[in-house]
Parts: sequence; C-alpha cells; structure tokens
Amino acid sequence: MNITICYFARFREKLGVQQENYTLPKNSTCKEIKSMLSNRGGSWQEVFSCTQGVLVAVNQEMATLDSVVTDGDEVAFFPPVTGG
Amino acid sequence: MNITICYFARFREKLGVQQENYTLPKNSTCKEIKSMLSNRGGSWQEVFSCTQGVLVAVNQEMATLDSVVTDGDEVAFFPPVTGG
Amino acid sequence: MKKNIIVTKADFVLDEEIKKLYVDNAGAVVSFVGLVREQASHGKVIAIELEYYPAMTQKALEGIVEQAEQRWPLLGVIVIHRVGYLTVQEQIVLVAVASQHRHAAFAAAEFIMDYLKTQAPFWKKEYIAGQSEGIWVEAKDSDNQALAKWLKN
Amino acid sequence: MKKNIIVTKADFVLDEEIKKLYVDNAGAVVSFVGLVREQASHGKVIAIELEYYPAMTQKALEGIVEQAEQRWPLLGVIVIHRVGYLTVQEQIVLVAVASQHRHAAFAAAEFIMDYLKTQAPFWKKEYIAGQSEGIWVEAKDSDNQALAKWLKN
Repeated sequence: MNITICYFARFREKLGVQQENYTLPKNSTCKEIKSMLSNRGGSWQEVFSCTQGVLVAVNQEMATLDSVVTDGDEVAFFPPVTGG
Repeated sequence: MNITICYFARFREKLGVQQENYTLPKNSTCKEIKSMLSNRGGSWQEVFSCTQGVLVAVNQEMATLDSVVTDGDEVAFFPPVTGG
Repeated sequence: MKKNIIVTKADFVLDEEIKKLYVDNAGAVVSFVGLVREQASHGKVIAIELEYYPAMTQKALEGIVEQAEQRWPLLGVIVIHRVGYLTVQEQIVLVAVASQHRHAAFAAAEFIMDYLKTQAPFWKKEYIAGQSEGIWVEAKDSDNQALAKWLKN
Repeated sequence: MKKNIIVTKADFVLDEEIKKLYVDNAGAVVSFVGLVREQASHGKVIAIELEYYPAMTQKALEGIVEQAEQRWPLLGVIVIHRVGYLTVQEQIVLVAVASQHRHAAFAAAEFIMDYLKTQAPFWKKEYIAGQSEGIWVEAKDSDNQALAKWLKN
C-alpha cells in the first residue's frame, strides 16, 4: 500500500525532506514505519532510533506508535510541539 | 474622644447619613460603637442589630468588631462588598 | 515592576493598557475584563451604579496587588476599576498581569480578582427593567469560597 | 457559542477581538497573550520563527476548544495563533474566553493554553544575537506537568 509521510521542524531540517510517498506492507504500524526509516542510516537513524521525542500523527490526528496505517494515509513525524 | 463615622451603600441609604462626628468614651471597640448605634432605634437598630453582614474599617483599613478605636479615627460601617 | 492602579469613572481601552505590560521579559500577559451582565436573578439589568470609599478603595487595591507580588514573580500589574453609572455590556474592571511564564500570570490575575471581589470597598446597585428603584447587589457565597482557596496555599 | 479559531501570519488587535465576546450575558472575559521574550537560557533572542502543520493545526485547535466547551459553560472563545517570523515583544498567540462568571473563563483560558502548548503542532525556532543559525526550542517538562493537572480532574 501507499502512504504519504511528512516531516516537520527539526526532523524536516535534519532529513532535508518535507514529504515523501512511501510504499509498505499492509497493516503496518507507525512503529514499523519508524523502524524502516531508521534503517536508512545516517541522519534518519539519528532521528528515528530515539525511543523518546518522536511524535506521530495519522491523517492529521495525534496517534501512537501502535496505530495501524491504511492505504492512502498521511503519516507525520515530528518532535514535541513548542507553540504558544 | 471624638471620631468620624462613615456609612456606605445600603447602610448610607437606609440611615440617610453619609458621615457624622461622634463622641464616645476612650478605648471603645467597634463592637461597642455598633451597639450604641443600634440603640438609636428605628433603621439604626435594623442595620446594627444584625450579627452578620456588618463590616467595619478603621482608618481605611479592614478591621474587626474587636478593634479598639482611638481619638481622631475614621470608622466606617458597610455591608459586604460587591465590586468587580 | 510596572504598576498602575486606578479607580475612575472613565472607560479604558484594553490594548492601550495591556501594551504597557509588553516589557522585554514578559512572555505572558493575562487580562480579566468584568462586564455589566444583562441577566440577574430578579430581572433584566439596564444599568448598574458603583459606589466606593474613596480614601480606602485605592489603598485596598494596592494592598491586594502587593500580596500578589509577594506570591508570584510578576513583571507588571494593571488594575482599573470603574465607579458611577454603567450600562449593560460596559466594562467595569480590568485586571492585567504580566509575567515571564503563563502560570504566574493566570494565578495572580485570578488571585487579584478573588481578593478584589471580597476585600475592596465597592458596592453595586442594579437598575432592573420596569423598576424605578435600584437594588443593592447581595454578596455571593461563591466569592468567599473563591477567596478561601488562596488561604489554604 | 461565538467561536473564532485562526492560524495566521497577521498580527491581531486585542480590543477588536475581545469585543466580539461582549455578548449580553458575558460577565467575564479572560484573555491570554503570549509574547516573544527576549531572554532565553542560551542568549538574547532577536526573533523567532514558527512552523506549523497546516492540515492538522487548525483541527487540533478546534478539538482543544471543544474540550473546553464540554468542561465549562462558555459564551465565546477566540484563539489566534501566529506563524512565521516574529521579533521580540511581538504577539504570538491570543486565547480569549467569555463566560457568565470569572472562574469558568479563567479555567478555560488556562486549559486551552496548556493543551495548545503540548498538543497543537507548532514548532518554534529562536534566532539568538550573534548566532547565524536558528535553534529549535526544546519542549519543557513544565508544560507537560501543566497538562497533567487537567487530566486528574
């Protein structure tokens, strides 16, 4: 299946990517996506091998690493928010 | 000794007096003044015979009925405040 | 600390007041505006009249603000309380507090309002539609309860 | 309920926004303004840049306001959060809440700010005097603690 992945703030800058299309097996969890991204090595590993401080949203709603992703979803990874 | 007594809001309206000069024995307490005012009868008794809802200030500072008054003081009686 | 405590008949412009608190290190400005409400338990309010004790009211407000300063690290406080005759939806009171961080600003603004409501000598009379005489507003138990929460801490 | 939730580059004028909340029964209007502070742990801030997640941020703010509406009897809420490049002392965010009585207005405004700080997708980068690169601001534990107090009730 195909999803869109977005990166924000420090992650976007470090990875040099804002958004990408991504193909992955059905019923993947956000945790599995995170792990696949980490396996790209380099700055990807730096960002995604962390066990803390990686937030995820699925279709513009806050999600958890256990959330299951379906075809066409928009998954976003970002650091803890600091607005206000 | 001589003091000034001020009345505010509902008390002022009911008593028809805003301020008066008052002569009384030395070392009187606010409680004693209240009792003397109540003894005037009529609306004075209505206002000052109440055991609750009569606040007192001495020289523009919140006081209690036990506060002792000295010559030249300004004593004010008023109902609970309702500003804001 | 910037401090501005005023009892006045005149209205205030929120922006003008608040901007006095935009000092270098202020990160949070909390303001409270109290308005004349239309609805009262005994009818529709047309206007209110606020009486005060000139010699004491200013002192009382200053004392309340000093207590707030002792409790929280504040950068500025503005208190403007109007008196006299005010119609529905008019502004009655402004309490604005600046601090580095929001918690202190929220807490101090609420503290000042809770103390003002129970300790500052103001009395409100309501003029109700269809009634020729004004009615003195009764003090509310909820205001004393609001005060009590600060005495515990 | 009057509701106005906006993410924008444009500045706001407090009076104009607040007056939208002066509805008949509003007795209390509490507003919070967040400002760009000069002082940071690592130097003097010149400006900040705010990034956001357009598709999600608006939804997140609306969700936060709905939660506040469920908790307190509110008459109106305004949330304006700016994005982009902002210099020292500029206004970043406005949260304004109207209610009949002050407690609900104070509580809801603080609730919305505490949730916004930890749940709404905004990220702040600080530009420090003498440094060419901006620095991403780290999330604060105190913000998570502020959130936790609402989860208990």
